[in-house]
Amino acid sequence: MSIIQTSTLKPPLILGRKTPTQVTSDVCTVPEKGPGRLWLPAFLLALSALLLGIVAVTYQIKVGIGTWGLNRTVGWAFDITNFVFWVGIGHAGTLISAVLLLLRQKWRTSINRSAEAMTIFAVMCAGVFPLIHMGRPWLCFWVFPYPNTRGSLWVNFRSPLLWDVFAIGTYFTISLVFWYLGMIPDVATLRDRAKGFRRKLYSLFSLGWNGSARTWSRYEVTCLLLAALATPLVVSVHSVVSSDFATAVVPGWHTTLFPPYFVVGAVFSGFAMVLTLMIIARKVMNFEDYITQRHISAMCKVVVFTGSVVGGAYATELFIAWYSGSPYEQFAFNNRISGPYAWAYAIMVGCNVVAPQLLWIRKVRETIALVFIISILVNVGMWFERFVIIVASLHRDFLPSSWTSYAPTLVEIATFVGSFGLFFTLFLLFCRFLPMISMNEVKTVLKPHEATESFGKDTLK
Amino acid sequence: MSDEKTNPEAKSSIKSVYWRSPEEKEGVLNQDDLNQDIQKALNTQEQDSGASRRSFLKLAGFSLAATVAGCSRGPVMHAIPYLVSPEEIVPGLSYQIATTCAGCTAGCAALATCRDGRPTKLEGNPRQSWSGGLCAVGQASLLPLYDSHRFSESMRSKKTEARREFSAITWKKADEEIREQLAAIQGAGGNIRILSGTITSPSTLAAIDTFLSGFEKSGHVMFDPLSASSILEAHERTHKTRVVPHFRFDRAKIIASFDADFLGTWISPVEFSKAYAKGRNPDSSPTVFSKHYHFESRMSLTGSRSDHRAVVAPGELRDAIVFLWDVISRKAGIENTLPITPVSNKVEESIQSLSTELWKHRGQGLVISGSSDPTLQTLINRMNHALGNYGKTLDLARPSLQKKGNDRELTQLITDMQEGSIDALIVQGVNPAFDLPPEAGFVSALKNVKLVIRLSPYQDETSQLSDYVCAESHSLESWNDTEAIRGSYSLTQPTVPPLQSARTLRETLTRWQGRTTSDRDLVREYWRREIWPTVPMTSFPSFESFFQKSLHDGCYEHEGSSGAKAPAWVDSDLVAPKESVKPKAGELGLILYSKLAMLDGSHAHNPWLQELPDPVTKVSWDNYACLSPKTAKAKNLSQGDTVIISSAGGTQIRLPVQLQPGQHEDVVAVALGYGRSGTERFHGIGPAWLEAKPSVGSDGRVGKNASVFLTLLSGELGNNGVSVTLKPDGGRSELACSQDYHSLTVPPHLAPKGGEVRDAVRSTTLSEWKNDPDHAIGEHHDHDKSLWKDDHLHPGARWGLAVDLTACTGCSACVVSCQAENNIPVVGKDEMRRHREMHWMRIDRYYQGEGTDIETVHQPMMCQHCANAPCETVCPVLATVHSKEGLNQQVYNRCVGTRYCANNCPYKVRRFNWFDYPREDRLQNMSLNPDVTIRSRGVMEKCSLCVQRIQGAKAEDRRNGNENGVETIEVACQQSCPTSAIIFGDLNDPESKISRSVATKRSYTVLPELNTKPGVFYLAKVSNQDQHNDPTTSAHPTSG
Amino acid sequence: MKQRPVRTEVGVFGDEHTLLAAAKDCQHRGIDIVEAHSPYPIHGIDPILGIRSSRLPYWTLVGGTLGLTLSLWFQYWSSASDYPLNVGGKPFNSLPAFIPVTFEMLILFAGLLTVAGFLLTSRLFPGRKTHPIDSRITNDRFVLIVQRKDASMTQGDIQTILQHHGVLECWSEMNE
Amino acid sequence: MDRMIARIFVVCLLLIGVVVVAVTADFHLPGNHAGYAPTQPINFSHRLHAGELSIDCTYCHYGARKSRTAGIPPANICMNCHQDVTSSFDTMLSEKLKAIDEEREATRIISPEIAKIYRALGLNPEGLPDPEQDPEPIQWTRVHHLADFVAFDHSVHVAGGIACQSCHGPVQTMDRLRQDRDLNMGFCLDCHRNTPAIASPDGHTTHVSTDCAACHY
Repeated sequence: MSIIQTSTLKPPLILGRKTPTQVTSDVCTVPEKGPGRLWLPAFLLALSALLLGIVAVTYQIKVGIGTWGLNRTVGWAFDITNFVFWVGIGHAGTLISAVLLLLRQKWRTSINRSAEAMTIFAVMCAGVFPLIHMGRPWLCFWVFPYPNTRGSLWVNFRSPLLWDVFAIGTYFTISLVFWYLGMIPDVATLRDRAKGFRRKLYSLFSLGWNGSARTWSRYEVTCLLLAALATPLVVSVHSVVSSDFATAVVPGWHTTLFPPYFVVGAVFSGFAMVLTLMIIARKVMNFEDYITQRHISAMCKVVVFTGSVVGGAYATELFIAWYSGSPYEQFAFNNRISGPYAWAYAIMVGCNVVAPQLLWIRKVRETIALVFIISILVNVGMWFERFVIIVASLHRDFLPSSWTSYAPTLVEIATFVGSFGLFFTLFLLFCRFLPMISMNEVKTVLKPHEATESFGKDTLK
Repeated sequence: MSDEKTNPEAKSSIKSVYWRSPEEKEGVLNQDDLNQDIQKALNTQEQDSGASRRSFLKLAGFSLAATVAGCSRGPVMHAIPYLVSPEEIVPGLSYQIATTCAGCTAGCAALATCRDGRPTKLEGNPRQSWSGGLCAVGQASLLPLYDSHRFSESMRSKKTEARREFSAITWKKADEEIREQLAAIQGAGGNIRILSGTITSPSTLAAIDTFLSGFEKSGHVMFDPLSASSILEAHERTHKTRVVPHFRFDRAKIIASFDADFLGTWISPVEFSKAYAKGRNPDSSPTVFSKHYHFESRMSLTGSRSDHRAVVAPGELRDAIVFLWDVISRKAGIENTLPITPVSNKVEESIQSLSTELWKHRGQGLVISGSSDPTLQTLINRMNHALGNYGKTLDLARPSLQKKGNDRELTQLITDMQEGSIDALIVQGVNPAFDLPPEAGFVSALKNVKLVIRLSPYQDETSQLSDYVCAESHSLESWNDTEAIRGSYSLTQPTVPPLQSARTLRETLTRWQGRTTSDRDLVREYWRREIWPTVPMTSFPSFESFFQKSLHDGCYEHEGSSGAKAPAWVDSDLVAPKESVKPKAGELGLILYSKLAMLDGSHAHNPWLQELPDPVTKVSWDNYACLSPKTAKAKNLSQGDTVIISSAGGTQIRLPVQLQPGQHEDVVAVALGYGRSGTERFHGIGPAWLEAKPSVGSDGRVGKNASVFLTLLSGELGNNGVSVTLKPDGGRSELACSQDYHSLTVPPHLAPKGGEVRDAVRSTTLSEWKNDPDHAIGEHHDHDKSLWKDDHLHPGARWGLAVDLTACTGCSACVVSCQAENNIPVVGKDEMRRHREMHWMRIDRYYQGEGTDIETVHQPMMCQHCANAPCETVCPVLATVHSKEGLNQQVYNRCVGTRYCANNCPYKVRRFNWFDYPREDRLQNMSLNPDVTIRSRGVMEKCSLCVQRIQGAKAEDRRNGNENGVETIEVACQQSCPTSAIIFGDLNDPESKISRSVATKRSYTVLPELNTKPGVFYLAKVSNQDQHNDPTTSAHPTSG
Repeated sequence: MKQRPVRTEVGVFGDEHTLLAAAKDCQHRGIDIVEAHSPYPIHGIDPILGIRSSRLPYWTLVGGTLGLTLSLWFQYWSSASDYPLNVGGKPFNSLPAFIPVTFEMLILFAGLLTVAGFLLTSRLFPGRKTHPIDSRITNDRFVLIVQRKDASMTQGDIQTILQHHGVLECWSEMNE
Repeated sequence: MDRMIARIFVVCLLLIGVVVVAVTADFHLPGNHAGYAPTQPINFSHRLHAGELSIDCTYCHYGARKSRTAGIPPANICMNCHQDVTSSFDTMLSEKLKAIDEEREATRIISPEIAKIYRALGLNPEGLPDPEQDPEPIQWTRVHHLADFVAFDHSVHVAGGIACQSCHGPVQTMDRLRQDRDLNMGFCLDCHRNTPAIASPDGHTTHVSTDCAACHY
């Protein structure tokens, strides 16, 4: 991933000639003294969205899945669309912290913490959907293979949905551990600055971190190992998610292309989400010096690259459908493009393939507002990609007698809004109470010569 | 019981006791409280059902009453065994009682499967030679037995200024009062009439005669809302006998039907379907395969099944019949004096080809018509006579007694009533205030009748205008007999003690004569008096044994024609059929028809039938204005837009539009039997939630009453010929259509190059099939390639199903049968509209062709029980796996409801419980089959191949120590099928019927390219067409 | 294991370069480098402190192997041996279908065991007491702890060396 | 370090303790009703009838031979014996002896429990219908109950020669009926798995099914 050109004229990663002391005080201000004025209204907004979602989900669980707009033909729609959407969002976090760590991309340091937080919250949002989409969510524990009195009836390891359980479970666990591990030194910083109860609390979570060289040495090895594990994990997770569709017989789902297509799409949407969040966060949290234009540009490049790959995947899908000679496949894609859900397909292509192409232009990359709009568009487009894959494939499958259409109900829309509420509530709480920028890592890249040096060294290797 | 002390000894012997309620923990169950609880439970039941507590207890036998009192481990359950067990009932064991279906006047013999003293399923009785299977209406007629909206006892009304007020009175009181009033009429030499539908029960007819003979002036008028009066009238003219001939479709080689929907609603559909299928067997040698010409303006089920369908303009039907008569008379050398009106080219072609065929197969043809014009029917008789069909395909020696209605007498009765010369009117069965148009004047004439007595199970339009309303019992709780075909009797006996205090007409009339003979004795005495003497002496030693045998078998048929002679042809003058009304320019011809499930509307209270998608339109819970797509397009209307239909007389109704391919452009077709009072009960039948909509229309009823457009011209109840205008009113009323897309041809703009036709239904013509059976139905896929080695052996049986699409008429009897057998809930109109129907079985209906030249196929679709089931692989919790006997099992209690299986099912046959679906009427829970689990919310379900029947048969084998029972298993859909289109059996047994069916070259599986290896096979449809419609050039009538 | 109390010298630096220089100097002079504390990892200190290459990858290997074998065995055992069920006509031992879960379990076990290994070998756990050498260690201070090897060197000598490298503060401590 | 090890040790000990307590205490998973023995309206003793008197189970529970449900015997089955046997043998004997002594007809002594059957059937002590007394069904408390989604057929098992005790436990020793086994799916499967084929009385073997649809439909 040679996005960063080797140039000695690169601007420094962190602006404002920060010292470690300044970094500490900048980052710790928010957890210690509280956030800016915008935080509370934002939090209340997120919380009300979350409450709306909770009401919707409670109602749905009490009354039945029938409160969703699904029918005998379209058995999944908003639920699994949201699930895949959120899992995809999550992927950027892991990618930034793990893959870029392995690739020794130092620019990741100021965004990896929040990107990882985003991963965890996104996976939490994602995890809600497979749970509530069950007809009997109170029996969700049946998907785990535990010894039982039913003659020990286990689970079906052939079901991609079960693979999902393990993949998402592992992904969440490893991401959480990785995130927490990365935060231990910073929590220790907070601890050492705090008094009273807060100190006790931070003490508990900093596990007695003392910054000794031996610990740092093992810590770095652990991080590298985890990164090395998380990288194939992140690829496997979305591959497994894509297997939900790829292993099914539904035309439009049954595609070997899906695993790489989904992974790239996930990275694409994840980076777009990171961009959206960072652009807001740097403004709201006054982190312009830490999350700089250079970061945004770098991420824009990832977006335009992955967006183009996604575009390629769309084209490949069409080609294979035509080349396969299978009338069902051909119909499924014709129907996607010009059937009743053509509008969704148009949004998908417009937002995912066309809009990011603007990012080839440096001017666009450097206009924060434009980048922000494009990142939002990509998020919208990627949501619609999953919607198109799920609903536009399901609604017209093999037997024309079963063809139907789908429209969401209020409950579904509220649940969808609620998932954003959950995400932003958690994210805002994270911004408020935890160090949003990885202080210990940023401190290593403060000096401009170090940053460029290591870039040159690493990328040339 | 209440002062019971615990036995300390008993307690000490218990090692570890735990308790389910604090009372139990105390060691003393307060029996008083308990009794009260049960009492309460029973009282609730009593309120629901109106049945007395004692009768409930008797009925319940071994029932469970659960009392919940602060449970720690779930409710304490109580078991109440019989005090004295009846000898013939073993709790939990099912038994069958022979009875007769009372769903319509056809009178098919039926078997009621009962358990613990209550019937749970109705099935056809194979002992009756001419029937077999049971139609949708028959299957569903079980449910009203448990309808708590049925009348109990009687009511007296008090006329006030605005309306009548009803107050309940006991039978005793009602009998007293009515007897008194009748005596007064008798004394004054008053005029009394009984108005009823067709009564096929000889004992009831005898009771009516006896009753009426006590009056000086009296009469019994029968009329059928779905009238066949013109046929009776015509035969009175041509054969001097007022009967409907027994149509023998099985003997006919050429069937010409002029708008007679004989497979759907006409006279005796089950019988006709069975005979029709018998006459069309592509595997027979020599080939027995009739050719079916159908002339109609709308699209009927029968028309959709015909080999040659000609669409006639409204009013053209008469011209077509006259034209045919002209051609045939010429061939027969009879002089035709009737003027011929030219018909359209297409119709002319059809008539020419039909006449040639009819003439070629003289004596093997059958010409029928659904027309209400007696002169036209007379012409039909003339044709049949000229072709020598009488005595061959039309049996007058043993005619059908299934329709006896006389429209002329009805008109006369109304006139008499208007003149005030009728003193008392007893109305039973039919609902004339609803069935007859206002112009008939029945309602206004009723005011001039001093005493109106209504016998009915429900409050309806007529009972609301009556002085006394007496509860009429359901056929499953009463005695009756039936003579549907002359010489073919069947008996009805109670399968359950009366749930309501209701009586039959026979018993009621007898009571009013002052006699208290029980209903059973009335029937028995009639049989001893009238039928026993006709039974050959050698057959039975005594009447007792004869009656017992008939009761056991459910039916008794005279051997042969037993000397009955057919009435001879009586020559008469050729009368020109009256000119039919043709729609004025810019107007449409209105055709009123009846839907297969709703018939005349007498089943409007039955939610199963309301929810059954019409086999042609696939719409449930509504009637609608059927328009041809072309007309709709011209008027800029789409499906669900509401229009106001108004006639010149100012009558109008507002209905949603239904696009009906294959219908004539100048026609609007509307179903009768809707908008009946009482359907208000279905307002909230579906699940209640945020966006739920009621199952009834804005006026609170299901559909609109179209009988307002019926005509009673010159004494015949006419169902078409009214010219109407159609005006869109800008509104919309979403129809609950279970199928959105109606063709196997995918929309051309979405199809791969060259178009695409899916081959779910394979069809061929008879000639192709006979010439080249190997290729007639298309490519056969090779099933033997698999990446996996086959781990799974089927050492015992491997169950499968075969569906013969040649035999299937799409009548949907199987759908309701499956619903009754498998406790499938009713979900209501809104859920149906949202495509969340729960029927395990559906009938896919596809159109091919363009304009009015439409070919229709019906394909029953249910779980295919794939050996490589895509649904099984994806279930995370192993809730659906394969059995060793080849069943795709769905384990409800393991299902967590991910719906992944349904998504991955290529046949989309899985049904999800989106909500809890409680019954609108709690008492109807009594109809539940105790062998099948009630599925809870959030659980997937689907066709189980009636595994409960398989298991039941195996259990019986094991009890009896033999292995023959499993060979006689009939699954519910198979049992109900009048045409035996569904075959169930063991695929491992090469001798089984299914194995032999599957081995034929007509056999194929749906979507074989997916290698799902279904256990359900289809036998391709063979039609007797001259040429096959090329399906690649076809229209897309209503692409969703 | 009781240790004799040892006197150590603690020097607080402002950045890692000065600390590294001081440490190199001390090592050169035969002073034992006991430990260094820093807000972020100091590259180049490992050889001075004598930190050998980590054995944590072995934890990972063990975890991964365990995850792989256990999950693969369990899937085979539960699907083909303990309760074999015919699922969609697939063989009881549907090995290819077991791979995804096997892989996820491999990662999970490997990851958790790695982190467990790190926490155990570094003795990090909730409630562990930290020695308050300098509360700014986690902020912007770099602490070097050295120990005299031979008696010839005095406390003052060491402090001089440290001061030579720009130590901000230094003191002696008795360590148990 | 030592303290840490000590702590881990204590935690482990606690965990083991919880497990031990859970196992030894009468711990039931939800839905497991083993040991349930409610009081019944009549203190009927299976020990006496099935044990001491060796009455065949299916004499009273005749449904077990023919039907899916074994059924609770209707009161008229009780009356087959209790028409004459109205109280314990000793009581009847001593009354008879006393009657002989006192040279009178022996009176029918009906034990309080048996009197309940008479009352339920609406009979007077002479065993004749009592016009004063309406028959009143006996409301037994159900002991064994399988979930509604389990289709268990008694007749098949009885025909297969499975002893009632295999599932119901030593009923012939119980005064008050108690659910002996947990009757969960594992219990059923144990038998179904380990009994590959049962020889029917007429010689041919019957395969015991472990298909889901053998019980769930």
